[in-house]
Formats: sequence, C-alpha cells, structure tokens
Amino acid sequence: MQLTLEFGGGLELLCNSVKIHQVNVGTQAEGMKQLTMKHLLSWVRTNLIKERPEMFMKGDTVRPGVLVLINDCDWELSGQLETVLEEKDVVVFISTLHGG
Amino acid sequence: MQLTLEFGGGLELLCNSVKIHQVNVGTQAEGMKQLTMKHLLSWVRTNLIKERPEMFMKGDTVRPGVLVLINDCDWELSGQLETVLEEKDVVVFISTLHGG
Amino acid sequence: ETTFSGQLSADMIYRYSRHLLLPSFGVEAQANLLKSSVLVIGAGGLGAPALLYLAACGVGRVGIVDHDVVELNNLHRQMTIKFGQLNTWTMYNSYGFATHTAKCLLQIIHTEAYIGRSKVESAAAACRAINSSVQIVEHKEAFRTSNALEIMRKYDIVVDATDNVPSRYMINDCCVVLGKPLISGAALGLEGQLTVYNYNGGPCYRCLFPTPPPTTACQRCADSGVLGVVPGIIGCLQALEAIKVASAVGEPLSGRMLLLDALSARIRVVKIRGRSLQCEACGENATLTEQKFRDFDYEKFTQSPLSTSPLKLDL
Amino acid sequence: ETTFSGQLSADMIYRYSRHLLLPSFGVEAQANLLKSSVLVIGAGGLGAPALLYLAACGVGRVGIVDHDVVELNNLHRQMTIKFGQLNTWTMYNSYGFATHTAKCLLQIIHTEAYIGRSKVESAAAACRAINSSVQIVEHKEAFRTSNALEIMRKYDIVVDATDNVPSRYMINDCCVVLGKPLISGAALGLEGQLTVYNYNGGPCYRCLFPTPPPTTACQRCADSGVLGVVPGIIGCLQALEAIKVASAVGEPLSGRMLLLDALSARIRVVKIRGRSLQCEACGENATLTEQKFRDFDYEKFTQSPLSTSPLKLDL
Ligand SMILES: [Zn+2]
Ligand SMILES: [Zn+2]
Repeated sequence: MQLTLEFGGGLELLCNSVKIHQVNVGTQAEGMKQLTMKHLLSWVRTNLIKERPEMFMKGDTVRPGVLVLINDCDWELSGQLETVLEEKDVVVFISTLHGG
Repeated sequence: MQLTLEFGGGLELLCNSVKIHQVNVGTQAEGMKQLTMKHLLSWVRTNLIKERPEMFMKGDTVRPGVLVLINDCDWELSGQLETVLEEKDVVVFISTLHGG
Repeated sequence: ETTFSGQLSADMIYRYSRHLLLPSFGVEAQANLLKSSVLVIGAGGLGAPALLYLAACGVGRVGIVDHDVVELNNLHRQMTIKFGQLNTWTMYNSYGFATHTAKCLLQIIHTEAYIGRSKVESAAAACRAINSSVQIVEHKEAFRTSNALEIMRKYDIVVDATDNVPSRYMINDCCVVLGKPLISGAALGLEGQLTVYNYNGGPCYRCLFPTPPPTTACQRCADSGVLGVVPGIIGCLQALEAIKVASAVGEPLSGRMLLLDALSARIRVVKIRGRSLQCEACGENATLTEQKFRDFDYEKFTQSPLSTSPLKLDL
Repeated sequence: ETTFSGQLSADMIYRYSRHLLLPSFGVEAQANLLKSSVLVIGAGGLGAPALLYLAACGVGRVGIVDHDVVELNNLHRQMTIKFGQLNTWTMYNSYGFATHTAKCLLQIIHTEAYIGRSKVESAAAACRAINSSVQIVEHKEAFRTSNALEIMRKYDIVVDATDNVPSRYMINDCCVVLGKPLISGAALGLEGQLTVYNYNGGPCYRCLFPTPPPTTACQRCADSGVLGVVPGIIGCLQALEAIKVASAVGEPLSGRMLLLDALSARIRVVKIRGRSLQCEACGENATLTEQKFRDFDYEKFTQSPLSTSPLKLDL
C-alpha cells in the first residue's frame, strides 16, 4: 500500500532528518487483509526509525506529546490505533512544540 | 456533478459575499458527456454571479487578474478552459491583491 | 450599529478608520475590540509581535507578564566558541532533539537600548509608542500558581507566548478554571504551531496532551536554535486569533491547528479532536478548582523547570 | 564550514548564536545572510514587519524605498464622519470592490513620535535600534522608472511591499531586467497573498498576469480597509522567504502561492504555472531591456496612478 509519511516537530531527526517518506507497506506477505495504524506504527519503528525509538513510541502507541494526523485529521477522530488505512493516505507524526 | 466552488480576493462580493459554494452542476440535461471549465464558467455566470459579471468574466474566460485553481493547482497546468472536471473537484476563483 | 455610537470617539474613528471600512469588520467589531482585554504571557519571540499588533489594533487593555530582562541573546556572556567546536555542538544538538525550550534572539520589540532592563517595561514602552490610547498593564513577575488566578481574572482572553512545558499546562488549567479562551502558539527551529484552546466548547491543551512528554525528550538539550521570523509569524497569527475572538468576527482556530514548516514553506491547517470527556481539566468528571490549581505542582508534573535557564555551553 | 570562520566575528557569533544552533541553519547560512543585501520597496503595512525581521536576522545591507510620510492613518484629516454615514459608506464600499489599494493604519514600525516625518527615516531608525550592526540604506523617494535600475542594481533580493498595480508591474520588470529574485506580498481586507517571482527559472509577475486588471475593478474604490495584522503576517512571511533565498536554505515559495484568509483561518499553498514562453518580460522572445524599461509608461499600461492618494470621503 502506497502511503506518504511525514515527520515534524523534531521527530524527523529520528529518521535521518528526512521529513517526507513515500513508502510502500506490504500487507499480503503478512497475510493481513487490512492495514491499521497499529500495524503501521510497528512498521515505522522497524523500517524508518534509525535511533532512540523511545522518542517515537511508548508501549504500542506513540509517546505522549506526539500528534498523529491521517489526511490532516487527528487520529482520535478516526479510531486511533484501530484506524484502517487506505491507498495514498497521508499520515503525519508531529511532536508538539513548546518553544517561543 | 458535485463541486466545491470558492471565491476570494473580493470576487465573493459578486456572489452575495459567500465565499464557499457547494454546487451540483448538471451535465445530462445539456447532453454533455463531460463538464469542462468552459461550461463551468458559463454555469457560474448564470447561477452564482449576482452583479457586475464583467468583474468576473471577459469574453468566454475569466477577466485579467483572476487566478483559477483546480484542486489547488493553477488551471494553466491542466488546460485552462478545456480542463475536464471530475466529481468532488474544488475550483477556486481568486482575484489577485495589490494592497499592502 | 448605532447603539455603539457612544463608544467610539471622533479620535477613535479616525484612528481605526481602516478597520471600519472593512465590509466584514465594522463599527460593532471595533467597539468589541475596544471593550476587550488581552493578557499576553511571555514577551519574547512570540509575545513581541503579538503585543505590537494587539496594541496597534486597539484592544482596550493589554496585560504583559514576564519576569525576564532584555539580553542581546540568551547565551552565557562569558562563553567562547571556536568554529570547530560550534559545528560539533550543532551536530550534537541536532541529535539532542530539543522539544521544550527555544528562546529567541530576535525579539523585535526589544531594542538594544533596553538591554539589561525588564522585558515587560521594554514591551510596554514599544506598545505605548505605537498606540498611546491603549491601556498597557505591566506584570513584572513570573507567572506562577500563586499569582496566576489573580492576574488572569482581569482579562477576557489569554495569549500563551511562553517557552516551556510546565507553563503551558499551568496556563491551560488557569484558563479552564476561569473560563478564558487561550490563544496558544509555539515555535522551535524552523517550525511553528498555533491553535485556540478552551473556546466555545472546544478542546483544552490537556484534552490533546493529557500526559506530559517524557523528560528524556528534553534532557540534554537545554536549548535549541530558532529563526526569529518563525515566532514572528506565529506571534502575528496569535494576535489575529485574539482579535477575532475579542471582536466576535470570523472563525477562530478552535478544534483546528495550524502547522508551519518554514523551510519548505508548507502551512497546513489540520482538524484536531474535540473536548475530551475524560480530560482532567475540562472533562465531565474533572474536579479542577481554584484551590486545586493553586496547590498543583507543575514542575513536578512535567519534570521540567518553569523558568528556562539560559544555555550554558560547556565546550 | 571553516572557510567561513573569517567572516563571523565573535560579536556576530554571539548575536546570531540562536541561528547557528539550528541544525538546518548553520554557520554557512548565517555567513550567506551577512553577505547579502535586500531592497524593501514600501515601508508600510507589509514593509514594516519585513524590515524589522530582516534587520534583526542579520542581513548585511537593507535598503528601504518610500516617498511617504508617517500619518496617523491615511484618511483625510478634516473629514467628519457620523455613524449613519459611515455605515452607509461601509455598505457602499463592500460593493465598491477594491482590488488595488489598501494602505494600512497599523504600520507597527512607525511610532506616534514620527508622525509627519519620512517613513524611510522612521523605519531606518527602528531597524537600527534593533540591530545596529546591519547597514541600513535610506532611499527617500518614489520608486520610478527613472531611478529604479540604479537603486535596485545594488541589491541581491527585492521585496515588493507596495500597494498599487503599476508599481507591481514596474518592480517585476526591473527585477527581470536585472535578474533579481522578487519576494511579492499583498494584503487587502482580511486576505493576503505571497509568492516568489523570477527565482531560479520560475515565473515572473507578468507570466501570471500578462494583462493588467480592468480599471473598472478599481474605479470607485480609492481605498478599502485592512486589518493591520494581515499585512503583518504576510510581511513576516516575506522576510522569511527573503532570508531563505539570501541564505540558500530551504525551498523558497517559487512556482507556488500562499493564500491567507484571516477570517476563516484558512491558509493554502497552491501550485502556480511555471515561466511562460510567451511572457513579454521574461519569455523566449521578450525584448525587455534597461532602455525599454526606462521608457515604459506603467501608469498608462495599467490605467492607474503609481502613487495612491489618500482617500477623500465626500459625505
Ligand atoms: Zn480539556
Ligand atoms: Zn514572465
């Protein structure tokens, strides 16, 4: 499944400072019928996060202070970890900023 | 065909100051197979423009100083008047500003 | 509209005539602005432009809270940097992954003449120079649970222009307790964020962030850089949102968040969650009161200091 | 990076240390900024914030062109408005459909102390107060075909912060003739627009707008209102784009345009056409030269005056 993943607010530093990733996340090999955010998070952790994964995840979800947006909508509105992704979805992971 | 039409930069004043219009533009009654921007312009002029149409169109196209964006892209990139519209397209008409 | 005719003097009509000519921003909106009061917490990179535009547009009363003094920048004066070291440190810093503090060199309100003096004094002087008819209230103190309620109570709208995690939770909770809308902006590096909390049934900061970020996210990064114009943009946008709320014109950025990526010139406005029923500040079973607020230890809760000390490079 | 070590003094390292700490904005970028020069044409609502942030961030040389003096606002001093009339006029104005002029009451750079003095002097003083190490050049004159080439030649980057149609064509053509990137911003009412022209093979203003708008679009609307913070936001964004071009960091907003709708807090960045082969300024067969530029009558071409006279209400 073709997805666009974006990292911001400093999270890009965990992926070699690259903010936008065009990725192809397989579902067939794993025998999944659907790709959920839960699967995507574990895929990201394995395939994109190059260092300090604890800065990205805590348990099986994102760490506190990280907003997840699916097609520009907070994932709270679509079911968080259970959200089923569709072809060409854009998923943004952004760390909230506190500076001023 | 369901379209979202937006007017900005002052052009909304020609449509009762309403910026966003969800419209349904018929194609069957007119026997058209496709809806092009050329047809849409004449539909807008007939159905939405309430005053001073010369502020919106000149000849069969928009007047100088109006940018047309189809799904956030300049219509110059898709063929201007010949662009074929698709269901749920967003078309923006915006007058360029000169103030400061 | 004529009911407001008693409230705008001839001088005010003259001063704000550009607003009055706006089709969607007329006499009533300007009268609302003149009657309103806005508290800006933090007079740094975000607060400076927000204050200037709030004063200029004719908000009736503007309060400024800050305990800091104007410095040429916030780096330790005595440090000496050689270039090799600086580059090493820059590299280190990019891995240091700062998320919580970013003071701003470019605080346009403070001129070199004010170096060493209180930021509040400096900001107030700049606001008065632009618009002497606006009442500017100076609060030269740190915003803490002991004085927060008393200060904030006197204002209609709050602008969070601070630079650290505990302040953001404290200001949010104080706004929830007192029922004040909160215009929240943040900037770090080349990115900025903006939203309006606790407005008209919308979410508060804790609805979005019930748990503070781990301190490991901020441990070895006492400071990070910022390009001054980024908080400048966010600060102006905070003033705009405060003006919209104060004048009751337009749709404030509630339930939505603006994300700015300066390097790529990408700005997106995204839809965020609504008020959370489980929120400990504003939810259905929340028990936050003035007394509980006064007793809450925000530094302990976030494991971060309220006052960010200047970066000390140890090279 | 060490090749630049000779170009940043200890004082400069200290002053710009926040920039130097940015992972994506290091020593080389700051050195590029210090070596660069930016010309800001117009010191009003857009120019004021742009100038402040350009001076603050350490652009080497900043030029300011404006022939205007600081006024409390641009309305005729002697006018008297009664509310019924004002509302009528506001109604009228909303149909008057202004597209070309919007001077700004809220030009944050100009303090009341400078009323009656040159805007360039006032702006230069504000810039120097913020950063005395930047060279500020004052051009207290109208920007016209007779002096444009001579003035612009001395700068690397041009910021168009003017408020009328002929100036926009004139500045564009001058940039094309001299090969300068143009940071173009505009604001009216509660909307703003921003793009970078003539940059790195991208389009120029004439590629997008080969024909001027009809004068009927501007005839009965000598002026329209503007909420000051809207040009404030666009002016800050102009500074950001100029800084990116000057420092060679990030992706400038070329071939794209930012559209701001302040009321609804919607900001979109759209893709616009590329350079037009048929463009009369920059196209394949364009014959624009310095001499042709000097001889071109922009007021006749656009049927609008270069200098927008203040609105005179006749109530
Ligand atoms: Zn809440
Ligand atoms: Zn061109």
